[in-house]
Amino acid sequence: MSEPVKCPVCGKKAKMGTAIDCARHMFGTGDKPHREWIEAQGLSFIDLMIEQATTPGNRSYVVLAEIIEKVQ
Amino acid sequence: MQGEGGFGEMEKQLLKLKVNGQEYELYINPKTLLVEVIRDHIGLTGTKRGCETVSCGACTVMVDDMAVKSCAVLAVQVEGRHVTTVEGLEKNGKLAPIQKAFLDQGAYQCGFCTPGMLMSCEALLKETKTPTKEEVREGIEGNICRCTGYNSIVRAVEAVAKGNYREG
Amino acid sequence: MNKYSVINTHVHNVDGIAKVTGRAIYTFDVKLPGMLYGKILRSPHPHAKILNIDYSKALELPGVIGVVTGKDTLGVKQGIWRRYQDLCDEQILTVDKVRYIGEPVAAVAALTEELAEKALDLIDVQYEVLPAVYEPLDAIKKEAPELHAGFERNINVTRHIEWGDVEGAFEEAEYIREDWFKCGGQAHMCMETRAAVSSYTPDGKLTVYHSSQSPYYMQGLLAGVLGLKEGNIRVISHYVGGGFGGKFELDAALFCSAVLSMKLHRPVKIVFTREEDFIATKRRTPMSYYVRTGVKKDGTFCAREAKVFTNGGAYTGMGATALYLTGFFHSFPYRWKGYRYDGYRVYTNTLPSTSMRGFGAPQAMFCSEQQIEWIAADLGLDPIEMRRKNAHYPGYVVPDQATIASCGIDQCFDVVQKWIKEKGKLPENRAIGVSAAGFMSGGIFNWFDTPYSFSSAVVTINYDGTVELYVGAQDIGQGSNTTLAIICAEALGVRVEDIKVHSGDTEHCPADLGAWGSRQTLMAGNAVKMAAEDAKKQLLEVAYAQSGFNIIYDLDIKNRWVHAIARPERGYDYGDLVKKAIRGKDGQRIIGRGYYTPHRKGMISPAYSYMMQAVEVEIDKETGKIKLVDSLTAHDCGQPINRLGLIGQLEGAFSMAAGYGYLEYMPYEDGKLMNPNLVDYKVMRATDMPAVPVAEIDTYEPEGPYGAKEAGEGLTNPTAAAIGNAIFHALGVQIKECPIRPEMVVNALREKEERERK
Amino acid sequence: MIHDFTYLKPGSLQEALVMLAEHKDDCKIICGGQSLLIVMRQGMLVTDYLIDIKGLNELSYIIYDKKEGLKIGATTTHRIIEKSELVKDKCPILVEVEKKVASIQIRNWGSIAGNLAHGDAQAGDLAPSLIALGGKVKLASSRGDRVMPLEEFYTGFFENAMKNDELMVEVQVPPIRPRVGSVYTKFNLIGNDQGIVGVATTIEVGHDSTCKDARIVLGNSGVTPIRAKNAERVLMGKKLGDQLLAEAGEAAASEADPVSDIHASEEYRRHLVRVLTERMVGQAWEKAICAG
Repeated sequence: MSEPVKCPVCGKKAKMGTAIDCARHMFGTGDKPHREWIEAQGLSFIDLMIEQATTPGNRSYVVLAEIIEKVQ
Repeated sequence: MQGEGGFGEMEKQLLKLKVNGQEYELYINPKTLLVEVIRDHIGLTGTKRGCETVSCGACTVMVDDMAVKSCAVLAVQVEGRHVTTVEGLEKNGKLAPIQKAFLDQGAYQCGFCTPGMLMSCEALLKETKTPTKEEVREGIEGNICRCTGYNSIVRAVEAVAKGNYREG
Repeated sequence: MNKYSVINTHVHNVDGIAKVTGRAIYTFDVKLPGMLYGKILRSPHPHAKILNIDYSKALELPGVIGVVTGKDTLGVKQGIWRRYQDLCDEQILTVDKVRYIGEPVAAVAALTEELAEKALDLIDVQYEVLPAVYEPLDAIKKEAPELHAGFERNINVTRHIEWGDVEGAFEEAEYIREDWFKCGGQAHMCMETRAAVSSYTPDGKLTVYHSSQSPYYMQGLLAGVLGLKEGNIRVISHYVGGGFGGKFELDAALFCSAVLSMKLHRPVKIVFTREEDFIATKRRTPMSYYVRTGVKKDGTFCAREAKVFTNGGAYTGMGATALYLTGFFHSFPYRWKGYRYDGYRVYTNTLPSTSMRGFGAPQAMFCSEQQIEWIAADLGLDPIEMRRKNAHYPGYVVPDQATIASCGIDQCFDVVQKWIKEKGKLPENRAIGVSAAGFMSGGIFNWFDTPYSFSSAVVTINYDGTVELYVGAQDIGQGSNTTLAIICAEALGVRVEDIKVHSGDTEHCPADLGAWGSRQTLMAGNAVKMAAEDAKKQLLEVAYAQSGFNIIYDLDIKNRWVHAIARPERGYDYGDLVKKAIRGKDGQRIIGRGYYTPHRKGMISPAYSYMMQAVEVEIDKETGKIKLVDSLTAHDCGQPINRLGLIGQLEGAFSMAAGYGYLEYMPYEDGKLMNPNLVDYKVMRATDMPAVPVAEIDTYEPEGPYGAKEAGEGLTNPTAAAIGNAIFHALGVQIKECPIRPEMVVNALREKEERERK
Repeated sequence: MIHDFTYLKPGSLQEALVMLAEHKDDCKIICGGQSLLIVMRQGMLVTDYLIDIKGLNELSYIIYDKKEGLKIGATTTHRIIEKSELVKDKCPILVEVEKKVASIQIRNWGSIAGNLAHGDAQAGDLAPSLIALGGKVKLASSRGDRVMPLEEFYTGFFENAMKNDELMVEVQVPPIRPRVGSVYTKFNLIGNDQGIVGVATTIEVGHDSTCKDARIVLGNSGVTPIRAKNAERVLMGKKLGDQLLAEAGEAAASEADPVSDIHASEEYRRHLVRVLTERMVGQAWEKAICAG
């Protein structure tokens, strides 16, 4: 079991340790710093959120998770 | 409309009516509704109002022992008639059978529809001593209750019809 | 033999006499000397800028005393989610912009209601009409108009719940089903419309009479918007003509009457018409649900994913809580290896949505319990046994959310199965539908940010043995005063008629969050029990001191009889003990204090009620007409406190929940509600109600007073789904929208026949 | 809010007609007012004079004439008709229909003429039912009286054949012949609520049980009550049968001219007219045979 993933913005340890869980945390918090970090990765926070909301499955979270993995 | 301030050009006219056995003489604008005379002029606030479309029955009173919706009657039309409101059910401090039955059956919750509901039940029982379940439900169909789901009210009327309660 | 002398016995409501004799004074009935009557001018536009308001002509009308607009207010954006400033988004008397048809723009006070109404026509408002949007899925589009600055794509709040490895659990599933549902709004339709009388006096104090579910909240919210101290505001709500979740936010009747009274220094009364109550108070939250559920062939639940959009209307209100609770209760009352909920509340130019009896759960159950029924049919499994296999049990932990102490759902299944079996074969136009549900017993949320304990109570005992019980809990017809009197009488060892309940007045009653979230029986109940026991202890100290009993003996008071528990026959009258105790305290009255705030009880609630309901429905296949014939509800609310009150709550919840299932429909056209009256908005009448018997399941909730849990609100949750399931079994059609109207049934049946022809 | 008006209370029909002649352009008649007061409160109806005939007991009567049948005075309340032994004996269907009118409170105070003369009577229960029974109304004015079939009374949306100085004083229901059956039903969502559509039917059969005469009247299916004459024609001279009922239902559905509103689409209303017509024709026919 590797180190639990930490939120690149607030450093919060992901609940179940995974990057996908951390991505959920970032959307769930959704405040300015978290939004800005996501935008800084060249993604649109709102577009990802709306895709997550309107399409079955988890794609948006996976996309963000991959980026989070990289920066750990 | 609430408030009977001395405004409005319309000349007022004399109305004589009996409410709960008491004679009243009032000067009113002819467009005044019976419920307005009862609540705002005479000051018997037991009778309620819940809509503007003669739908809810909260304003139900008895005119000559008939249940009517007092928001759908011009006060001038009951000239000389006898009106009974919820306040007229109890006799020298003793509850009427239907009031006792409402207590025993928990046939009210917020209580706002209760005065009108009681008058519909009382009028029904005056007309039909032992109504069937269907007759009871039809008897209160014109009264909306948002709290009880009506069944406890039906039980209360049936209990009175069974003779479980005596006057006084 | 009842181990209690008062609890679960037949008692009259403590306010019964007042209510059956017409003596009860509601806000609607209040009349103060010199009182003026107020009316509110409302926006005809769903979305517009206010350029100018000219009310000079209105003031010229004889008998018109004053007019106020947003400019007369502090312009505070308020909301009940006080902890979260950005969710405080409603000005009530708007200053610059209107966001729904019916939003208040000005208020008039005059000598009569009629004059105030005439004056409204003389107020000239110039609007710049803005583009409007009415549906969540339109409101999140790039090109949609923005309702509130800073809320990108009009997304107001999002809520996310997840536990377990959802994707993994879906992979384990052998059968996956997905459905899209649409749940409508619903009007609270309290018989007493929103009403308030405000009286501001030169000493800087404001007294308001208000038809309220939480006088304490009103006190706090008013203080915030009027710039007064909470302590200088007195809120009185002695009798309230219904609430159902619609009367614990600041409403325009209260706010506008207060602003007018502060400007004019006279009492001002505002009563909403029924139409105003329909178009300009809040409503049950309309929701669209996407639900994907994965199960094993043997019916074992694996995973569920739900994506939900709620139509928030123009403002936040209590909608954020409804958004969370619908997501949580959508998992109820089952165990999921993986569960994911993504909820989005979207602003639109419609009437704001908020809490209503069930608080998001009736929508959740309409979707969940129908889909579960269909899955059982798809797999050829017994729907009740499949539910049983996956249901909660005592001690079950909902990951990161809740710990279930008491849970009688399994016995509920037994009772309903037996009832259905005894019914035998039904005529072919009839069928029975079932639905399970659960609900919280008091929300552990403090978005209001109260510094006080959630519930408090004070008990004082007079020299003659009568008891004054002071509670901040609010009786809105659900009978909380009676329930609390019963708990007090039981704890103290006296009778209900010895108790006088003082409530609905912030000047004399301790702070309490009020009547919402099914909290009062458990939270206020615990506070009352604690206060009564505190007072009783003070009495028993005296009893012990003069009993001369061996210290191993325990004394108690039951039914006004002070006695040794081991020797019940040896005792004396409670009244005598009270006299001695007061004398012994140098004449001080006996005063007991109690309070309750949940700690370490999870995210949602200290306890949960459970139920399963079966509804027998008769359907006219040709017209689609739906008739409810019979029903049974198996119900676990822990230890029942007030037998009569419990039956009333069940029957009442049924009529409201059935209305949501097949009658109560709120159609909008261009942001305008099309049926804002009781002719076109249909509520159940006496002739439409079936028998609604209840089978109480005997459980004991350790966190509840005497083992009690909530019993009034959760019962609104199962009915709409049960009706839908009955229609499914009668006709084989799956209707994914509520309310289920006859025309929908006929169309669904036609589509089914066409499918079968192909 | 109700606008101010001058209240006039005639002591006799004579006096009422004089008042009506005098104020014909700016007055309204009130009897029970169960519908009128709603529109007045909504401010949709404003009048200078309100003539109250509620107290005219000379217009509160129910009599039966062997030739002309039932005669019911204008101010007779629904409740009096509903409970009348005479009506029960001579025209039992009218009792059944009255029981379907709104709620007891409204039937206690509302009058038959008020119901028939009100703007949207086509949406009510009595107009279609009485037309199906061949009912007539007597209109009086200071110029004299006239009697017309109720069928011709309704001329358009909220319009009727009454001149502005006329008063509806009597409702007449011709004697019911042997081998005639009459029925009425409405489709609604709750209790005694107004019908989303209603269908009234009278069938007369010959000794051979074939249809000799038929009247099918549709309520709330157009701006006035609608006689479904094509549907009636379908039945003439035929014997009762499922196929025939279906044809009659289809015909009635196509004769209906309903609106779409929040309660039902136009298409659904037509569907309901078809279903209810089939049912009512069948029931009326059975009744007629039994009445033979």
